[in-house]
Amino acid sequence: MDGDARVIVDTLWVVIAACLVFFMNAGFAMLETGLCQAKNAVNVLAKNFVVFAVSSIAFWVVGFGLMYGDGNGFAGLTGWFLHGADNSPATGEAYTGIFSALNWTGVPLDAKFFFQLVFAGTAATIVSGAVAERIKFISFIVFSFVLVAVIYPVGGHWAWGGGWLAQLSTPFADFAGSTVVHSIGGWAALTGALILGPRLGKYGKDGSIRPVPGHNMSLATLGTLILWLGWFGFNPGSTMAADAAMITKVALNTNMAAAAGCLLATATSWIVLKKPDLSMILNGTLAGLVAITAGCNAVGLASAVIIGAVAGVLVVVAVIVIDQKAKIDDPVGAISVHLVNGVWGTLAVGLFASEGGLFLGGGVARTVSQIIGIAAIGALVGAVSSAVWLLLKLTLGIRVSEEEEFEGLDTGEHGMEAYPSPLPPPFEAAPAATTGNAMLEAQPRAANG
Amino acid sequence: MDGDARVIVDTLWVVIAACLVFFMNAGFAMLETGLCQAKNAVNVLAKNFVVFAVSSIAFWVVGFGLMYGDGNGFAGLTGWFLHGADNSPATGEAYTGIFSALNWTGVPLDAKFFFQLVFAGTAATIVSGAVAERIKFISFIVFSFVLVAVIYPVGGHWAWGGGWLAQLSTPFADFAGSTVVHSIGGWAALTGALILGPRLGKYGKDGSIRPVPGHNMSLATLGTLILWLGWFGFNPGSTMAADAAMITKVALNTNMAAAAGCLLATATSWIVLKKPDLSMILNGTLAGLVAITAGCNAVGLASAVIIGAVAGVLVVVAVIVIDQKAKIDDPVGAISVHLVNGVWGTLAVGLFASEGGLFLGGGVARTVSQIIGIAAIGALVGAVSSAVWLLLKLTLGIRVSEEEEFEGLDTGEHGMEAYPSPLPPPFEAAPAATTGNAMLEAQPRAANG
Amino acid sequence: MDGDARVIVDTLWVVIAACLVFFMNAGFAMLETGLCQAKNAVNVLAKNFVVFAVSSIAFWVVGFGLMYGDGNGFAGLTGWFLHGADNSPATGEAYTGIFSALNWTGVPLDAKFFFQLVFAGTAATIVSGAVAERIKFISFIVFSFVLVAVIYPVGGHWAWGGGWLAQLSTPFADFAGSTVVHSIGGWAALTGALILGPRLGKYGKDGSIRPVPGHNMSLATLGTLILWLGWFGFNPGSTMAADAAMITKVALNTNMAAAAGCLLATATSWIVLKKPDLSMILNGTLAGLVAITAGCNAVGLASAVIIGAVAGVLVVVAVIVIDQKAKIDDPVGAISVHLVNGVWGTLAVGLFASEGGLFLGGGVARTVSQIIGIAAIGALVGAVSSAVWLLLKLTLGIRVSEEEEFEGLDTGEHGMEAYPSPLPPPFEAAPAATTGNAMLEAQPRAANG
Amino acid sequence: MKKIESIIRPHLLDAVKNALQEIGVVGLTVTEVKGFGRQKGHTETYRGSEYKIDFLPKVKIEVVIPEEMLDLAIDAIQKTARTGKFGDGKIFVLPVEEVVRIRTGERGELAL
Amino acid sequence: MKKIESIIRPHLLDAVKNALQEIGVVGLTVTEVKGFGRQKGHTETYRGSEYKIDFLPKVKIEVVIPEEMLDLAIDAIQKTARTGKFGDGKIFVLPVEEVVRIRTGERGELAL
Amino acid sequence: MKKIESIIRPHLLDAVKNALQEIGVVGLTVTEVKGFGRQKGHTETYRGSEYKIDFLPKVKIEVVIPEEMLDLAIDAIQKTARTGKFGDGKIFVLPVEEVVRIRTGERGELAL
Ligand SMILES: Nc1ncnc2c1ncn2[C@@H]1O[C@H](COP(=O)(O)OP(=O)(O)O)[C@@H](O)[C@H]1O
Ligand SMILES: Nc1ncnc2c1ncn2[C@@H]1O[C@H](COP(=O)(O)OP(=O)(O)O)[C@@H](O)[C@H]1O
Ligand SMILES: Nc1ncnc2c1ncn2[C@@H]1O[C@H](COP(=O)(O)OP(=O)(O)O)[C@@H](O)[C@H]1O
Repeated sequence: MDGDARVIVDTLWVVIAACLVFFMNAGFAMLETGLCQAKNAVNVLAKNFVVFAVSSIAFWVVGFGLMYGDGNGFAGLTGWFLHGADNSPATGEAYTGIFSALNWTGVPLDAKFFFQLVFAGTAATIVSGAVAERIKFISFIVFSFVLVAVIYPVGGHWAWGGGWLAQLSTPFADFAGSTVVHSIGGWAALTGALILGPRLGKYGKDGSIRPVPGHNMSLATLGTLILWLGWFGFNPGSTMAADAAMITKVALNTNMAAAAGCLLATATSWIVLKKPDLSMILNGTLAGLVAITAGCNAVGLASAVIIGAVAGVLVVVAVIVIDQKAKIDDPVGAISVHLVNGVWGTLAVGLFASEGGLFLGGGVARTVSQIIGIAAIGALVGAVSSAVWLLLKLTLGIRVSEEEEFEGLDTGEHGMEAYPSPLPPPFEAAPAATTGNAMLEAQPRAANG
Repeated sequence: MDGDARVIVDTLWVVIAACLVFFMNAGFAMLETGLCQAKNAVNVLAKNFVVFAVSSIAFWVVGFGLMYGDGNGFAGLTGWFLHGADNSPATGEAYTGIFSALNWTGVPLDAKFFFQLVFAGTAATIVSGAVAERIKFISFIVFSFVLVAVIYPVGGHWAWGGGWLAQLSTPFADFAGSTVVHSIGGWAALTGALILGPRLGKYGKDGSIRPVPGHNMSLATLGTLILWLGWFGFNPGSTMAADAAMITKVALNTNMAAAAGCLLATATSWIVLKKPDLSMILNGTLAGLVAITAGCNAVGLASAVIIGAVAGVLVVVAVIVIDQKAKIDDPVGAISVHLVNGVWGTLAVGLFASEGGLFLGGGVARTVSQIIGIAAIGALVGAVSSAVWLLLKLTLGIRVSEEEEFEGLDTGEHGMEAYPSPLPPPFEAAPAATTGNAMLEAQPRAANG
Repeated sequence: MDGDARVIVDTLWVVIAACLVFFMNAGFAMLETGLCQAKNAVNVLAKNFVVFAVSSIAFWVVGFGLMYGDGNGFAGLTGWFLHGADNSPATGEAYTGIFSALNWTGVPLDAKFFFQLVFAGTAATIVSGAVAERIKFISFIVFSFVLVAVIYPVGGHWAWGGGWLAQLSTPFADFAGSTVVHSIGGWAALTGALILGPRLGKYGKDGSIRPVPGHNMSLATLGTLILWLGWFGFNPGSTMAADAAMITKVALNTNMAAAAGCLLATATSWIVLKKPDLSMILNGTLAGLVAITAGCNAVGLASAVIIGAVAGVLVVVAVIVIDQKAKIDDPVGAISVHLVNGVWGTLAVGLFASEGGLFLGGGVARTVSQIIGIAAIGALVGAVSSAVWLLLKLTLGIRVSEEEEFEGLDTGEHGMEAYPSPLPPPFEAAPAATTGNAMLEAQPRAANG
Repeated sequence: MKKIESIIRPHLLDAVKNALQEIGVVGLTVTEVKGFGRQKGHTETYRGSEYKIDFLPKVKIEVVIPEEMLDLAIDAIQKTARTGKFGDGKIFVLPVEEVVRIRTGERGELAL
Repeated sequence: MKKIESIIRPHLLDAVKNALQEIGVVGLTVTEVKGFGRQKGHTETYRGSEYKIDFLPKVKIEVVIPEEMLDLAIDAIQKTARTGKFGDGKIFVLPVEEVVRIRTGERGELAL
Repeated sequence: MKKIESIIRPHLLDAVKNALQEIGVVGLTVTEVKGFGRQKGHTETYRGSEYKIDFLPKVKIEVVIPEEMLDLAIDAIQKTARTGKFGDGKIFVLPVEEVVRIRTGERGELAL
């Protein structure tokens, strides 16, 4: 296959995969909306929708440069607004430009940016679920901007941008982002949930825990199926090259881990909670997907099934522990899905990698590197995002008023409802009085077909 | 185009097509949920969701081997857990391995498995709709496992796995699975609906027929549009090769049959039922899609339009006859869409095939082979799936209790509701008593942004 | 890359892009349904669904020939039913056939048709939103047929089919259809909305304006995300060739214009209307997408951001002016999104094109050509579609009866409801009388699992 | 005239309506309500937390009738709405002082 | 004090409310109900089976007023809720023995 | 027997129910209603047009009790449903002439 053709098929694949990942925005929006209350639906939808627009600008202006621009081990320092020397799709030695960390993929710079952008957007979206139903719209927008402009790119630089984690003797391995995308999103979600505090009424003074059922399980299920689909762009697309064997291996690992996560979460919730809770089934599938993300290129099929299965159990336990023991209020389980299983999946590369995995006789080196990466990025994101949340709290404020939370953020933040009651009518009905059908003559009619 | 490039583009196409077919899970989930009652929505969603996870495991462990592993004319007998010799993407003579029935497609084994898996999942999903609103969740899971592990693969082996139907002098022709996928699913659905019996209250003792309107036509319509989209993976993808001319021919035939099915079902329901019933319009489109599936590669564009048009009429008639004359209760019309039109579409290959079609002067040979295939697979699936349903009935039980059916399977099977009423609140509201806003002090707050 | 390979990758890309554009049908259906009232949901869904089937037939029978068949500067005059000489995928000089206007893309004729068909379908769908909640179903179907069979193809011929606009000394430039698709749809929508008149009760005799809130913002948001996704087929696919650099440039321009449109509409509605109205945010994103459509191949990234940003402001202003000053009742904002921003986007090519753009020092030639194109196509579509609407008004009638509009078109046009109340039950409950559970014995049961 | 307010099981509404129609009732009004009473609610779970649903779906039938129909109507409801299990509901009788038919202005029993 | 319960067409609610406000009513309560009566329902079809919708959407207005306002109120409702077609609805008048305003504990007419 | 109809804030329903249960009430019926009154509604906007939401979500509790329980019940409701702000709602007391328990046919106070 000649170089020209190579570029073309690689680019096609990267663009198509990016579209699938982009579509995950719809998945997150439907999942989160479905698992929240109707009175906050407009707000949840607006957050999930606007966040990708914010991410697009933030990543263009500064994020991409910080992450992939040439710089030092801690951050990229060039490439703002996607400007600077670059002769993509040239690769390897032939590449001359300022984004050398991405010189391994032979696609145009625009393709690299677009693909990385949809990943950055995913990290930001994860936060949304954990802080839902109480956060101020403006503060969420600002936090998302900072996350995608600074926090995510710096963490990403360490692991993917040629930073110090990539330079460890046994480099930190996170193929498609269990840590870089999901844990970063998850840590930011955790700090947000902690600093915001729980929704009013969620935890009683007497220690009681009150479930707040999501208002639409159909949307939540649709959302999860869209996310599952999107993951076929997320993981196999991270090859950023049309490598037939690797793409299909990754796709299959991804699918089987999701299936295992789904079934084990079904079984676990059936056993532990007595009935199979659909929201747990959905979370279990996502947990399997998050967990396989780091190692989908590096583990065998049976290992993928095991990683997914563990994730399915883990997520059910995590949801219960986080909600009932830690009393951290996370309406959609974002922390359990993305942080807990992001960590698990990253660790699992160390344990199950066909080459160098602890359980496959490869010694502890890989596992140690994985733990270093998990801890370093956790510390980074935990610290910086806490600081940002606290700063926002002191300035704009991060939480809506109690009354607004009570009435629903839809009226408070947006002055509208997601499902307005058709009754009473928003417009004055024309008086009928004596004529009997005056009501139907309310306005001049241009036509009466 | 050199071999390497060939493998790459073929694989890209197969993976992308598989993603489209995978997405049909969302289509089926939304369609079926929309056409069922709100009180059973969680259960319908859970069935549709979990079924693909179950299929993934069942097809991996045994189904794929039974279907495509080397064996005899009746079943494959190798390849469990996808293990065994295989040098894919080598094709034809160059192929050495245990999955010779798939040696015609030059993609990695993982790609073959993934693509075939999403087809197997489709067959299983079809059953879900016909048995909805009364089946026990556990029994549906077990039946789905057996269907994808055994029934579908054996039938599939006969037609697609080099089995006896493929070895007829005029081989049985079913390009993308009107019979192999849709009729197999349809027969299993029919036996399930018969053995389960109708929903309580569906047919009065006095012979009256009671419609049970679906609870959300928006979701049903969305689901059908997703299915239509998915079919562009289902049919054109069945080339399992990036054959430009064939892919586009198939895509166009598929689309025009769907359009014709849609319009004729619209017209038929308008004339017969006096008004254009949206659920019939949706079913008509799906009927056109199912019907063109077998012959989408083999018929001309005008024939595709005719096949779809007939399907559009047929499905309206079938729904009415099955519901009102046969009194078989099929909440979503799965039998009319997938079985009746699966049969029609398979037959239509014999009638309309550009080469050898009866109506195009090709004699009866093709038609005879088609009838043999339809009957053989019908007999196989009818018998085995009846046996499985009856066995389940005797052991786990297949039907929820009358009280549970009455109250809704969501509370009974899952202990939750799809659209919980926000009132009365699930949590005790704090007493307001004399303070006036004590209600807002229900719990300690970590933050007050 | 050899010719064979070229055809294959080009075709794959065109087919995949066409699938993305096809999926926009789901996006439009959900957006429009969500922004209309529940009592008209079945009708809105049916319109959006059937319109693509109608378009498929209309474009096959006559539209494609009129648009791309060889003819004169005003219309194609060959190629009905896709019949006639054609040696695609041969290109340029090598091409011999009757569709010479499409000889620049090296894909099979079926691929050309399929891709162009999904565009034609989009134009027709745009109309649906503006005439919603009062138009007769049959008349909408007939209008859609005429639009796709005649109006759209003739306008399209002028710009894309080698017609006189393409032959201007500085040819009219509309890469992916800001004018050809969106403005044509928008003009037809405007004439329809004007001739139909507003919904009953929308404008009071006293000059009051009554908002009619959409019934489901979740669906509207989902629809918009699907549309955003579809646009990655719409614009980058309009290369009709797997041109790596161009595809990714176009994709990125498209995304950034959407993001800018989203954010500016958010800000504008926040400032002007005091709170960020989600329906405006959605419209703003679509406005950005429509506006970048004409010039996505021709402008730089910063220009794309500016074009989108202007669109985001423009659409909010347009919605308010059209609703409150012009008193044209457009339930979903189709005119503001597709017509106003279709015009803006087309003009913007003249202003911002890297080569020849007025603001980039290229003089006025391009801008003049753009204005000519906008005006010519506006005049054509405005005149013809007005004539068709008026003719329909005189014959079939275009507006449902006042009573039907009042009760909802779902019962009137379709005899069904989108979300039927589960109470009172549609079927007679069996009398319970004295036995206590007779109600559960209403019908013979084939099985009792 | 008297007003009967009866709380019944939702799925028996049609039966009750038919029974009332048979004894000559030509109009009635129905409301979806939630009832709390001796009939036990059920427990739902969501993401690991249980909660009790105390309020069960019921239907309230309101029908205003001439006094002489009262016993017949009570009888009709009781026969058709009874399953014998907890939660069958109640019949309340309230006095009504006046009735007006909006369409015609008729008053009293004529207006029913 | 008297309680007026009036069943009306949903789209006339605002008109009725305004009319009541004009004669001095400051509070009322509204419920979505389904009505069965002389007004014929309509037939819907679903997948080939027809079924009758007997119960039509109506709105019930409940308003408690001092006795002396009764005639005015009946009048106001009747004027604004009337279209002259079957299904305009009813006005029922019931006796009320006591009223308490929860906020203040006021009783009787003061509490209205 | 008396019937109490009380309009309250939705989120206080459980508190009120518990208070009534404590004084011995074993059954009651709840309806979602919309209330218009002194409490001001809010303004919503949609695509640039503002509109007022006059009718606020409220809950109506209906409970029939023996006469001797009346004061206790009024008290219980008033204590638990009160926030002191406009919109806390009302308690109406109406006479009830008869009660029948459908399940058993019991009448009068026995049927409560
Ligand atoms: N005192 C009451 N006042 C108003 N409604 C009541 C009263 N008691 C019961 N109800 C209504 O009647 C329904 C049935 O009552 P319940 O005590 O469960 O069973 P049963 O009527 O068989 O004794 C309740 O759900 C409630 O709606
Ligand atoms: N006897 C009744 N008791 C309670 N509600 C009634 C009664 N009769 C009629 N209604 C209510 O009044 C509505 C209108 O009554 P209907 O008989 O249809 O028309 P009209 O009031 O014009 O005679 C009905 O839908 C029903 O809700
Ligand atoms: N005269 C009345 N008749 C019936 N319902 C009333 C009446 N006045 C008030 N209500 C109901 O009580 C609710 C509270 O009344 P409102 O005037 O807002 O506050 P408050 O009770 O504090 O004076 C209203 O929303 C309405 O549902």
